[in-house]
Amino acid sequence: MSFLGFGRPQQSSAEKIAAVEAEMRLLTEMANRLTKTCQKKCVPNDYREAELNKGESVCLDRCAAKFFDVHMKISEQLQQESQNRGGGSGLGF
Amino acid sequence: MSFLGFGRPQQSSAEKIAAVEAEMRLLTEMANRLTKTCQKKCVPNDYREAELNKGESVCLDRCAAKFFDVHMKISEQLQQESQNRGGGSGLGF
Amino acid sequence: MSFLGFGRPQQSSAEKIAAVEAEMRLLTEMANRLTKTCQKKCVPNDYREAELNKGESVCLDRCAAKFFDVHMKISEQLQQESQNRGGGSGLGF
Amino acid sequence: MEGLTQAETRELEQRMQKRQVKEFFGLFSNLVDHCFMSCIDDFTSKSLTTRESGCVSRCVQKHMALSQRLSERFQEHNAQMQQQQQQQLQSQLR
Amino acid sequence: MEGLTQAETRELEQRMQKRQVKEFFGLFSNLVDHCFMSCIDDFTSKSLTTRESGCVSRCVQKHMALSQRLSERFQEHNAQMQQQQQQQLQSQLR
Amino acid sequence: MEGLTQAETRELEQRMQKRQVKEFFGLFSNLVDHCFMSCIDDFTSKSLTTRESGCVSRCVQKHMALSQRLSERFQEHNAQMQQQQQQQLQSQLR
Repeated sequence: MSFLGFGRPQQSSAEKIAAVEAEMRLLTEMANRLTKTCQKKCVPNDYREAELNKGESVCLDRCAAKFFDVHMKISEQLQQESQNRGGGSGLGF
Repeated sequence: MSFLGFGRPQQSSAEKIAAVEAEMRLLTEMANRLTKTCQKKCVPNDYREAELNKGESVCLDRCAAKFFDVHMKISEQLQQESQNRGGGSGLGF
Repeated sequence: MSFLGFGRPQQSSAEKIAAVEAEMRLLTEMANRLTKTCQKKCVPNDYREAELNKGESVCLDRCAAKFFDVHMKISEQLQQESQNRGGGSGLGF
Repeated sequence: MEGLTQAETRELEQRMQKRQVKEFFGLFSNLVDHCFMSCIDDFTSKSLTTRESGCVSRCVQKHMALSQRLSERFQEHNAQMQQQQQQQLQSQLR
Repeated sequence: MEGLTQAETRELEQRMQKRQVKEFFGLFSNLVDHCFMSCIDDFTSKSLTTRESGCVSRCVQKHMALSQRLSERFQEHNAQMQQQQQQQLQSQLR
Repeated sequence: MEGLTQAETRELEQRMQKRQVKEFFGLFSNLVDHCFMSCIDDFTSKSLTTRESGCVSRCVQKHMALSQRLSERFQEHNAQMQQQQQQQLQSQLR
Protein backbone atom coordinates (compact mmCIF):
# COMPACT_ATOMS: atom_id res chain seq x y z
CA MET A 1 0.00 0.00 0.00
CA SER A 2 2.60 2.51 -1.04
CA PHE A 3 3.80 4.95 -3.68
CA LEU A 4 7.05 3.07 -4.00
CA GLY A 5 5.70 -0.43 -3.89
CA PHE A 6 6.53 -1.15 -0.24
CA GLY A 7 4.85 -4.38 0.70
CA ARG A 8 5.92 -6.40 -2.32
CA PRO A 9 6.73 -9.95 -1.25
CA GLN A 10 10.20 -11.47 -0.98
CA GLN A 11 12.17 -8.34 -0.30
CA SER A 12 15.21 -8.61 1.95
CA SER A 13 15.28 -6.74 5.27
CA ALA A 14 17.61 -4.11 3.86
CA GLU A 15 15.37 -3.61 0.83
CA LYS A 16 12.23 -3.27 2.93
CA ILE A 17 13.88 -0.73 5.24
CA ALA A 18 15.29 1.18 2.27
CA ALA A 19 11.83 1.30 0.68
CA VAL A 20 10.14 2.64 3.82
CA GLU A 21 12.95 5.15 4.29
CA ALA A 22 12.71 6.32 0.68
CA GLU A 23 8.96 6.79 1.00
CA MET A 24 9.29 8.79 4.22
CA ARG A 25 12.02 10.91 2.70
CA LEU A 26 9.78 11.56 -0.29
CA LEU A 27 6.86 12.59 1.92
CA THR A 28 9.04 14.87 4.04
CA GLU A 29 10.52 16.46 0.94
CA MET A 30 7.02 17.04 -0.44
CA ALA A 31 5.84 18.54 2.85
CA ASN A 32 8.79 20.93 2.93
CA ARG A 33 8.22 22.05 -0.64
CA LEU A 34 4.53 22.55 0.09
CA THR A 35 5.36 24.78 3.06
CA LYS A 36 7.92 26.84 1.19
CA THR A 37 5.74 27.31 -1.88
CA CYS A 38 2.46 28.17 -0.16
CA GLN A 39 4.23 30.48 2.27
CA LYS A 40 5.52 32.46 -0.73
CA LYS A 41 2.10 32.50 -2.39
CA CYS A 42 -0.07 33.34 0.63
CA VAL A 43 1.88 35.07 3.41
CA PRO A 44 3.51 38.49 2.90
CA ASN A 45 7.04 38.93 4.21
CA ASP A 46 6.51 41.95 6.43
CA TYR A 47 5.30 40.07 9.52
CA ARG A 48 3.22 42.80 11.08
CA GLU A 49 1.12 40.19 12.88
CA ALA A 50 2.09 36.95 14.59
CA GLU A 51 -1.14 35.14 13.77
CA LEU A 52 -2.42 33.90 10.45
CA ASN A 53 -5.41 36.01 9.50
CA LYS A 54 -8.55 34.61 7.88
CA GLY A 55 -7.47 35.46 4.33
CA GLU A 56 -4.06 33.86 4.75
CA SER A 57 -5.56 30.71 6.26
CA VAL A 58 -8.05 30.26 3.44
CA CYS A 59 -5.31 30.95 0.89
CA LEU A 60 -3.06 28.28 2.49
CA ASP A 61 -5.82 25.66 2.34
CA ARG A 62 -6.52 26.36 -1.32
CA CYS A 63 -2.82 26.53 -2.11
CA ALA A 64 -2.33 23.09 -0.53
CA ALA A 65 -5.24 21.61 -2.53
CA LYS A 66 -3.82 23.05 -5.75
CA PHE A 67 -0.33 21.85 -4.87
CA PHE A 68 -1.56 18.25 -4.50
CA ASP A 69 -3.42 18.54 -7.81
CA VAL A 70 -0.38 19.90 -9.64
CA HIS A 71 1.77 17.18 -8.07
CA MET A 72 -0.61 14.48 -9.29
CA LYS A 73 -1.09 16.07 -12.68
CA ILE A 74 2.64 16.33 -13.38
CA SER A 75 3.21 12.82 -12.09
CA GLU A 76 0.60 11.48 -14.52
CA GLN A 77 1.95 13.57 -17.39
CA LEU A 78 5.47 12.23 -16.86
CA GLN A 79 4.20 8.64 -16.72
CA GLN A 80 2.24 9.20 -19.93
CA GLU A 81 5.24 10.76 -21.61
CA SER A 82 7.53 7.98 -20.43
CA GLN A 83 5.17 5.32 -21.85
CA ASN A 84 4.99 7.14 -25.18
CA ARG A 85 8.77 7.16 -25.43
CA GLY A 86 8.98 3.58 -24.25
CA GLY A 87 10.80 4.06 -20.98
CA GLY A 88 13.05 6.71 -19.50
CA SER A 89 12.13 9.33 -16.96
CA GLY A 90 11.51 12.13 -19.42
CA LEU A 91 13.40 14.48 -17.15
CA GLY A 92 16.33 14.74 -19.47
CA PHE A 93 19.33 13.92 -17.35
CA MET B 1 31.56 21.21 25.66
CA SER B 2 29.28 21.15 22.67
CA PHE B 3 25.98 22.31 21.24
CA LEU B 4 24.93 18.72 20.72
CA GLY B 5 26.18 17.29 23.94
CA PHE B 6 29.36 15.75 22.61
CA GLY B 7 31.43 14.62 25.56
CA ARG B 8 28.67 12.86 27.43
CA PRO B 9 30.06 9.74 29.07
CA GLN B 10 29.44 6.15 27.98
CA GLN B 11 28.80 6.73 24.32
CA SER B 12 29.95 4.08 21.85
CA SER B 13 32.63 4.91 19.26
CA ALA B 14 30.06 5.17 16.52
CA GLU B 15 27.88 7.48 18.61
CA LYS B 16 30.78 9.74 19.50
CA ILE B 17 31.89 10.01 15.88
CA ALA B 18 28.33 10.62 14.74
CA ALA B 19 27.96 13.40 17.32
CA VAL B 20 31.15 15.19 16.27
CA GLU B 21 30.20 14.79 12.63
CA ALA B 22 26.71 16.16 13.23
CA GLU B 23 28.12 19.17 15.06
CA MET B 24 30.62 19.92 12.29
CA ARG B 25 27.91 19.56 9.67
CA LEU B 26 25.74 21.95 11.62
CA LEU B 27 28.52 24.53 11.88
CA THR B 28 29.36 24.24 8.17
CA GLU B 29 25.72 24.59 7.24
CA MET B 30 25.44 27.68 9.43
CA ALA B 31 28.60 29.19 7.92
CA ASN B 32 27.26 28.65 4.39
CA ARG B 33 23.92 30.23 5.22
CA LEU B 34 25.67 33.18 6.83
CA THR B 35 27.75 33.75 3.70
CA LYS B 36 24.80 33.49 1.33
CA THR B 37 22.55 35.72 3.41
CA CYS B 38 25.03 38.51 4.17
CA GLN B 39 26.28 38.52 0.58
CA LYS B 40 22.72 39.25 -0.53
CA LYS B 41 22.26 41.95 2.10
CA CYS B 42 25.60 43.76 1.73
CA VAL B 43 27.22 43.19 -1.66
CA PRO B 44 25.58 44.39 -4.91
CA ASN B 45 25.57 41.95 -7.84
CA ASP B 46 27.23 44.12 -10.47
CA TYR B 47 30.85 43.39 -9.47
CA ARG B 48 32.45 46.56 -10.70
CA GLU B 49 35.30 46.12 -8.21
CA ALA B 50 37.19 43.04 -7.12
CA GLU B 51 37.80 44.27 -3.56
CA LEU B 52 35.35 44.74 -0.73
CA ASN B 53 35.02 48.44 -0.08
CA LYS B 54 34.79 49.98 3.39
CA GLY B 55 30.99 50.17 3.38
CA GLU B 56 30.59 46.55 2.31
CA SER B 57 33.08 45.34 4.92
CA VAL B 58 31.36 47.16 7.76
CA CYS B 59 27.98 45.92 6.52
CA LEU B 60 29.25 42.31 6.49
CA ASP B 61 30.50 42.56 10.08
CA ARG B 62 27.19 43.97 11.31
CA CYS B 63 25.25 41.46 9.23
CA ALA B 64 27.21 38.60 10.82
CA ALA B 65 26.57 39.95 14.33
CA LYS B 66 22.84 40.25 13.60
CA PHE B 67 22.78 36.79 12.02
CA PHE B 68 24.19 35.22 15.20
CA ASP B 69 21.67 37.15 17.29
CA VAL B 70 18.74 36.05 15.14
CA HIS B 71 20.01 32.46 15.22
CA MET B 72 20.17 32.52 19.00
CA LYS B 73 16.85 34.32 19.37
CA ILE B 74 14.97 31.86 17.17
CA SER B 75 16.65 28.91 18.87
CA GLU B 76 15.48 30.20 22.27
CA GLN B 77 11.99 30.95 20.98
CA LEU B 78 11.61 27.41 19.61
CA GLN B 79 12.83 25.90 22.88
CA GLN B 80 10.38 28.07 24.80
CA GLU B 81 7.54 27.13 22.47
CA SER B 82 8.44 23.46 22.65
CA GLN B 83 8.40 23.54 26.46
CA ASN B 84 5.01 25.28 26.48
CA ARG B 85 3.57 22.57 24.28
CA GLY B 86 5.28 19.84 26.26
CA GLY B 87 7.64 18.49 23.61
CA GLY B 88 7.82 18.44 19.84
CA SER B 89 9.94 20.64 17.65
CA GLY B 90 7.31 23.24 16.95
CA LEU B 91 8.35 23.22 13.31
CA GLY B 92 5.21 21.49 12.19
CA PHE B 93 6.37 18.51 10.21
CA MET C 1 40.96 9.67 -17.56
CA SER C 2 38.93 11.65 -15.11
CA PHE C 3 38.39 14.96 -13.37
CA LEU C 4 38.95 13.34 -10.02
CA GLY C 5 41.87 11.16 -10.95
CA PHE C 6 39.93 7.90 -11.26
CA GLY C 7 42.28 5.36 -12.78
CA ARG C 8 45.21 5.96 -10.47
CA PRO C 9 46.85 2.63 -9.67
CA GLN C 10 46.69 0.80 -6.34
CA GLN C 11 43.35 2.05 -5.14
CA SER C 12 41.20 -0.30 -3.11
CA SER C 13 37.78 -1.42 -4.41
CA ALA C 14 35.99 0.92 -2.07
CA GLU C 15 38.19 3.84 -3.13
CA LYS C 16 37.67 3.17 -6.82
CA ILE C 17 33.90 2.94 -6.41
CA ALA C 18 33.85 6.08 -4.29
CA ALA C 19 35.86 7.95 -6.94
CA VAL C 20 33.52 6.95 -9.79
CA GLU C 21 30.52 7.79 -7.63
CA ALA C 22 31.93 11.19 -6.71
CA GLU C 23 32.61 12.00 -10.35
CA MET C 24 29.10 11.00 -11.42
CA ARG C 25 27.59 13.02 -8.59
CA LEU C 26 29.66 16.00 -9.68
CA LEU C 27 28.52 15.69 -13.29
CA THR C 28 24.86 15.31 -12.28
CA GLU C 29 25.10 18.31 -10.00
CA MET C 30 26.64 20.35 -12.80
CA ALA C 31 23.94 19.25 -15.25
CA ASN C 32 21.19 20.25 -12.81
CA ARG C 33 22.74 23.66 -12.19
CA LEU C 34 23.11 24.18 -15.94
CA THR C 35 19.43 23.42 -16.49
CA LYS C 36 18.23 25.66 -13.68
CA THR C 37 20.45 28.57 -14.66
CA CYS C 38 19.83 28.54 -18.41
CA GLN C 39 16.10 28.05 -17.90
CA LYS C 40 16.08 31.27 -15.86
CA LYS C 41 18.16 33.13 -18.45
CA CYS C 42 16.38 31.97 -21.63
CA VAL C 43 12.84 30.78 -21.00
CA PRO C 44 10.12 33.15 -19.70
CA ASN C 45 7.88 31.86 -16.93
CA ASP C 46 4.50 32.42 -18.55
CA TYR C 47 4.38 29.17 -20.56
CA ARG C 48 2.12 30.29 -23.38
CA GLU C 49 3.62 27.64 -25.67
CA ALA C 50 4.61 24.05 -24.99
CA GLU C 51 7.48 24.02 -27.50
CA LEU C 52 10.78 25.81 -27.35
CA ASN C 53 10.80 28.47 -30.03
CA LYS C 54 13.80 29.27 -32.21
CA GLY C 55 14.98 32.17 -30.06
CA GLU C 56 14.81 30.14 -26.85
CA SER C 57 16.65 27.20 -28.42
CA VAL C 58 19.51 29.38 -29.67
CA CYS C 59 19.66 31.14 -26.31
CA LEU C 60 19.92 27.77 -24.49
CA ASP C 61 22.81 26.63 -26.70
CA ARG C 62 24.73 29.85 -26.13
CA CYS C 63 23.91 29.82 -22.44
CA ALA C 64 25.30 26.28 -22.16
CA ALA C 65 28.51 27.26 -23.97
CA LYS C 66 28.97 30.26 -21.66
CA PHE C 67 28.19 28.14 -18.60
CA PHE C 68 30.98 25.68 -19.46
CA ASP C 69 33.37 28.60 -20.05
CA VAL C 70 32.51 30.24 -16.73
CA HIS C 71 32.85 26.87 -14.97
CA MET C 72 36.32 26.35 -16.45
CA LYS C 73 37.37 29.96 -15.85
CA ILE C 74 36.41 29.91 -12.18
CA SER C 75 38.00 26.51 -11.71
CA GLU C 76 41.29 27.82 -13.11
CA GLN C 77 41.06 31.03 -11.09
CA LEU C 78 40.59 29.08 -7.86
CA GLN C 79 43.53 26.80 -8.67
CA GLN C 80 45.69 29.82 -9.42
CA GLU C 81 44.61 31.54 -6.22
CA SER C 82 45.19 28.37 -4.20
CA GLN C 83 48.75 28.03 -5.59
CA ASN C 84 49.51 31.66 -4.79
CA ARG C 85 48.44 31.14 -1.21
CA GLY C 86 50.23 27.82 -1.03
CA GLY C 87 47.27 25.51 -0.51
CA GLY C 88 43.73 25.82 0.74
CA SER C 89 40.58 25.94 -1.32
CA GLY C 90 40.28 29.69 -1.35
CA LEU C 91 36.57 29.34 -0.66
CA GLY C 92 36.87 30.60 2.86
CA PHE C 93 35.21 27.96 5.01
CA MET D 1 4.22 -1.15 9.50
CA GLU D 2 2.93 -4.52 8.32
CA GLY D 3 5.60 -6.66 6.71
CA LEU D 4 8.53 -5.71 8.95
CA THR D 5 9.94 -7.91 11.71
CA GLN D 6 10.64 -6.45 15.16
CA ALA D 7 14.37 -6.17 14.42
CA GLU D 8 13.67 -4.40 11.17
CA THR D 9 11.30 -2.01 12.91
CA ARG D 10 13.99 -1.18 15.49
CA GLU D 11 16.61 -0.59 12.79
CA LEU D 12 14.17 1.60 10.91
CA GLU D 13 13.34 3.64 14.01
CA GLN D 14 17.00 4.35 14.66
CA ARG D 15 17.50 5.56 11.12
CA MET D 16 14.35 7.66 11.30
CA GLN D 17 15.62 9.33 14.47
CA LYS D 18 18.87 10.28 12.76
CA ARG D 19 16.90 11.56 9.79
CA GLN D 20 14.64 13.63 12.05
CA VAL D 21 17.60 15.35 13.67
CA LYS D 22 19.00 16.23 10.24
CA GLU D 23 15.54 17.26 9.06
CA PHE D 24 15.04 19.47 12.10
CA PHE D 25 18.30 21.33 11.53
CA GLY D 26 17.37 21.87 7.89
CA LEU D 27 14.01 23.37 8.84
CA PHE D 28 15.62 25.45 11.55
CA SER D 29 18.19 26.85 9.10
CA ASN D 30 15.47 27.64 6.58
CA LEU D 31 13.51 29.45 9.26
CA VAL D 32 16.53 31.53 10.34
CA ASP D 33 17.26 32.38 6.68
CA HIS D 34 13.69 33.32 5.89
CA CYS D 35 13.08 35.47 8.97
CA PHE D 36 16.49 37.14 8.65
CA MET D 37 15.92 37.98 4.97
CA SER D 38 12.38 39.23 5.73
CA CYS D 39 13.09 41.24 8.88
CA ILE D 40 16.68 42.49 8.93
CA ASP D 41 17.38 45.53 6.79
CA ASP D 42 19.21 48.02 8.96
CA PHE D 43 22.98 47.72 8.89
CA THR D 44 23.80 51.03 10.53
CA SER D 45 24.42 49.21 13.80
CA LYS D 46 25.30 45.69 14.89
CA SER D 47 22.48 45.33 17.43
CA LEU D 48 19.00 44.26 16.45
CA THR D 49 16.53 47.16 16.52
CA THR D 50 13.25 46.79 18.43
CA ARG D 51 11.41 46.61 15.12
CA GLU D 52 13.68 43.87 13.77
CA SER D 53 13.47 41.88 16.96
CA GLY D 54 9.68 42.02 17.01
CA CYS D 55 9.50 41.13 13.34
CA VAL D 56 11.66 38.02 13.86
CA SER D 57 9.53 36.89 16.76
CA ARG D 58 6.29 37.29 14.77
CA CYS D 59 7.91 35.64 11.75
CA VAL D 60 8.69 32.53 13.83
CA GLN D 61 5.19 32.38 15.34
CA LYS D 62 3.53 32.85 11.98
CA HIS D 63 5.76 30.24 10.40
CA MET D 64 4.84 27.73 13.09
CA ALA D 65 1.16 28.44 12.59
CA LEU D 66 1.36 28.06 8.84
CA SER D 67 3.47 24.92 8.86
CA GLN D 68 1.08 23.44 11.44
CA ARG D 69 -1.89 24.21 9.20
CA LEU D 70 -0.23 22.88 6.04
CA SER D 71 0.85 19.78 7.93
CA GLU D 72 -2.81 19.04 8.74
CA ARG D 73 -3.83 19.49 5.09
CA PHE D 74 -0.95 17.21 4.08
CA GLN D 75 -1.98 14.47 6.48
CA GLU D 76 -5.59 14.67 5.36
CA HIS D 77 -4.42 14.38 1.77
CA ASN D 78 -2.24 11.34 2.52
CA ALA D 79 -5.04 9.60 4.41
CA GLN D 80 -7.34 10.17 1.46
CA MET D 81 -4.76 8.85 -1.02
CA GLN D 82 -4.26 5.71 1.05
CA GLN D 83 -7.99 5.10 1.24
CA GLN D 84 -8.30 5.41 -2.53
CA GLN D 85 -5.43 2.98 -3.08
CA GLN D 86 -7.04 0.46 -0.72
CA GLN D 87 -10.41 0.70 -2.46
CA GLN D 88 -8.70 0.24 -5.81
CA LEU D 89 -6.88 -2.83 -4.55
CA GLN D 90 -10.04 -4.33 -3.11
CA SER D 91 -11.99 -3.83 -6.33
CA GLN D 92 -9.15 -5.51 -8.22
CA LEU D 93 -9.16 -8.49 -5.84
CA ARG D 94 -12.90 -9.04 -6.20
CA MET E 1 34.78 1.39 -16.85
CA GLU E 2 38.35 0.21 -17.23
CA GLY E 3 40.01 -0.62 -13.92
CA LEU E 4 36.99 -2.08 -12.10
CA THR E 5 36.44 -5.80 -11.54
CA GLN E 6 33.06 -7.37 -12.29
CA ALA E 7 32.08 -7.36 -8.61
CA GLU E 8 33.01 -3.71 -8.28
CA THR E 9 30.99 -2.88 -11.39
CA ARG E 10 27.94 -4.64 -9.92
CA GLU E 11 28.32 -2.82 -6.59
CA LEU E 12 28.66 0.46 -8.44
CA GLU E 13 25.58 -0.20 -10.56
CA GLN E 14 23.48 -0.87 -7.46
CA ARG E 15 24.60 2.38 -5.88
CA MET E 16 23.98 4.25 -9.10
CA GLN E 17 20.44 2.91 -9.25
CA LYS E 18 19.74 4.15 -5.74
CA ARG E 19 21.25 7.50 -6.65
CA GLN E 20 19.11 7.72 -9.78
CA VAL E 21 15.90 7.17 -7.81
CA LYS E 22 16.92 9.96 -5.40
CA GLU E 23 18.00 12.14 -8.30
CA PHE E 24 14.71 11.56 -10.11
CA PHE E 25 12.64 12.62 -7.09
CA GLY E 26 14.76 15.73 -6.72
CA LEU E 27 14.19 16.72 -10.35
CA PHE E 28 10.50 15.90 -10.05
CA SER E 29 10.15 18.09 -6.95
CA ASN E 30 11.97 20.92 -8.67
CA LEU E 31 9.66 20.63 -11.65
CA VAL E 32 6.53 20.68 -9.46
CA ASP E 33 7.89 23.72 -7.59
CA HIS E 34 8.83 25.60 -10.72
CA CYS E 35 5.59 24.97 -12.62
CA PHE E 36 3.50 25.68 -9.53
CA MET E 37 5.28 28.98 -8.86
CA SER E 38 5.04 29.96 -12.56
CA CYS E 39 1.43 28.94 -13.24
CA ILE E 40 -0.65 29.06 -10.05
CA ASP E 41 -1.78 32.51 -8.99
CA ASP E 42 -5.49 32.29 -8.36
CA PHE E 43 -6.42 31.44 -4.79
CA THR E 44 -10.11 32.34 -4.98
CA SER E 45 -10.96 28.66 -5.38
CA LYS E 46 -9.33 25.33 -4.54
CA SER E 47 -9.71 23.82 -8.01
CA LEU E 48 -7.23 24.47 -10.78
CA THR E 49 -8.60 26.84 -13.42
CA THR E 50 -8.43 25.84 -17.11
CA ARG E 51 -5.71 28.42 -17.62
CA GLU E 52 -3.62 27.11 -14.73
CA SER E 53 -4.05 23.53 -15.81
CA GLY E 54 -2.97 24.31 -19.39
CA CYS E 55 -0.03 26.36 -18.14
CA VAL E 56 1.22 23.48 -15.96
CA SER E 57 0.97 21.05 -18.85
CA ARG E 58 2.91 23.36 -21.19
CA CYS E 59 5.43 24.08 -18.43
CA VAL E 60 6.19 20.35 -18.09
CA GLN E 61 6.49 19.84 -21.85
CA LYS E 62 8.74 22.85 -22.26
CA HIS E 63 10.87 21.79 -19.33
CA MET E 64 11.37 18.36 -20.87
CA ALA E 65 12.33 19.89 -24.20
CA LEU E 66 14.82 22.26 -22.62
CA SER E 67 16.42 19.73 -20.32
CA GLN E 68 16.70 17.34 -23.28
CA ARG E 69 18.44 20.01 -25.32
CA LEU E 70 20.79 21.06 -22.52
CA SER E 71 21.55 17.41 -21.82
CA GLU E 72 22.77 17.03 -25.42
CA ARG E 73 24.99 20.10 -25.12
CA PHE E 74 26.33 18.76 -21.83
CA GLN E 75 27.21 15.39 -23.32
CA GLU E 76 28.91 17.00 -26.30
CA HIS E 77 30.92 19.13 -23.90
CA ASN E 78 31.97 16.13 -21.81
CA ALA E 79 32.98 14.12 -24.88
CA GLN E 80 35.11 17.05 -26.02
CA MET E 81 36.73 17.43 -22.59
CA GLN E 82 37.60 13.74 -22.50
CA GLN E 83 39.13 13.90 -25.95
CA GLN E 84 41.28 16.86 -24.93
CA GLN E 85 42.45 15.06 -21.80
CA GLN E 86 43.37 11.98 -23.84
CA GLN E 87 45.34 14.02 -26.35
CA GLN E 88 47.15 15.78 -23.53
CA LEU E 89 48.02 12.45 -21.92
CA GLN E 90 49.25 10.99 -25.19
CA SER E 91 51.49 13.97 -25.91
CA GLN E 92 52.92 13.67 -22.38
CA LEU E 93 53.67 9.97 -22.91
CA ARG E 94 55.53 10.57 -26.17
CA MET F 1 39.09 16.24 20.55
CA GLU F 2 39.05 14.98 24.12
CA GLY F 3 37.08 11.78 24.58
CA LEU F 4 38.02 10.03 21.33
CA THR F 5 40.55 7.20 21.04
CA GLN F 6 43.22 7.29 18.35
CA ALA F 7 41.29 4.86 16.12
CA GLU F 8 38.15 6.95 16.48
CA THR F 9 40.07 10.09 15.60
CA ARG F 10 41.44 8.44 12.44
CA GLU F 11 37.96 7.24 11.41
CA LEU F 12 36.59 10.71 12.02
CA GLU F 13 39.36 12.34 9.97
CA GLN F 14 38.63 10.10 7.01
CA ARG F 15 34.94 10.98 7.12
CA MET F 16 35.74 14.65 7.47
CA GLN F 17 37.94 14.52 4.39
CA LYS F 18 35.14 13.00 2.35
CA ARG F 19 32.78 15.63 3.69
CA GLN F 20 35.21 18.41 2.79
CA VAL F 21 35.43 17.24 -0.82
CA LYS F 22 31.64 17.23 -1.04
CA GLU F 23 31.46 20.56 0.73
CA PHE F 24 34.03 22.07 -1.62
CA PHE F 25 32.08 21.03 -4.70
CA GLY F 26 28.91 22.48 -3.24
CA LEU F 27 30.59 25.83 -2.59
CA PHE F 28 32.19 25.77 -6.03
CA SER F 29 28.82 25.11 -7.71
CA ASN F 30 27.21 27.90 -5.73
CA LEU F 31 29.98 30.27 -6.78
CA VAL F 32 29.62 29.35 -10.47
CA ASP F 33 25.85 29.80 -10.22
CA HIS F 34 26.06 33.12 -8.44
CA CYS F 35 28.71 34.67 -10.71
CA PHE F 36 26.99 33.34 -13.84
CA MET F 37 23.62 34.76 -12.78
CA SER F 38 25.22 38.10 -11.80
CA CYS F 39 27.52 38.58 -14.79
CA ILE F 40 26.19 36.78 -17.88
CA ASP F 41 23.41 38.58 -19.71
CA ASP F 42 24.36 38.69 -23.36
CA PHE F 43 23.13 35.73 -25.40
CA THR F 44 23.76 37.20 -28.85
CA SER F 45 26.95 35.14 -29.08
CA LYS F 46 28.34 32.00 -27.49
CA SER F 47 31.67 33.52 -26.43
CA LEU F 48 32.08 35.43 -23.20
CA THR F 49 32.40 39.18 -23.79
CA THR F 50 35.28 41.12 -22.21
CA ARG F 51 32.84 42.71 -19.80
CA GLU F 52 31.38 39.35 -18.74
CA SER F 53 34.78 37.79 -18.34
CA GLY F 54 36.03 40.64 -16.17
CA CYS F 55 32.84 40.59 -14.10
CA VAL F 56 33.21 36.85 -13.38
CA SER F 57 36.81 37.32 -12.32
CA ARG F 58 35.93 40.19 -9.94
CA CYS F 59 32.93 38.22 -8.69
CA VAL F 60 35.19 35.33 -7.67
CA GLN F 61 37.73 37.60 -5.99
CA LYS F 62 35.07 39.51 -4.12
CA HIS F 63 33.37 36.29 -3.06
CA MET F 64 36.64 34.97 -1.66
CA ALA F 65 37.24 38.18 0.24
CA LEU F 66 33.76 38.20 1.72
CA SER F 67 33.70 34.55 2.68
CA GLN F 68 37.15 34.99 4.25
CA ARG F 69 35.87 37.94 6.29
CA LEU F 70 32.67 36.19 7.36
CA SER F 71 34.67 33.08 8.23
CA GLU F 72 36.72 35.17 10.69
CA ARG F 73 33.58 36.62 12.28
CA PHE F 74 32.15 33.10 12.51
CA GLN F 75 35.23 31.73 14.24
CA GLU F 76 35.32 34.62 16.69
CA HIS F 77 31.67 33.97 17.47
CA ASN F 78 32.24 30.25 18.04
CA ALA F 79 35.24 30.89 20.29
CA GLN F 80 33.12 33.30 22.35
CA MET F 81 30.25 30.79 22.59
CA GLN F 82 32.62 28.08 23.79
CA GLN F 83 34.11 30.36 26.41
CA GLN F 84 30.64 31.23 27.72
CA GLN F 85 29.68 27.56 27.90
CA GLN F 86 32.86 26.77 29.82
CA GLN F 87 32.29 29.58 32.31
CA GLN F 88 28.71 28.42 32.81
CA LEU F 89 29.86 24.87 33.43
CA GLN F 90 32.53 25.99 35.89
CA SER F 91 30.10 28.12 37.89
CA GLN F 92 27.72 25.15 38.03
CA LEU F 93 30.50 22.86 39.32
CA ARG F 94 31.54 25.26 42.06
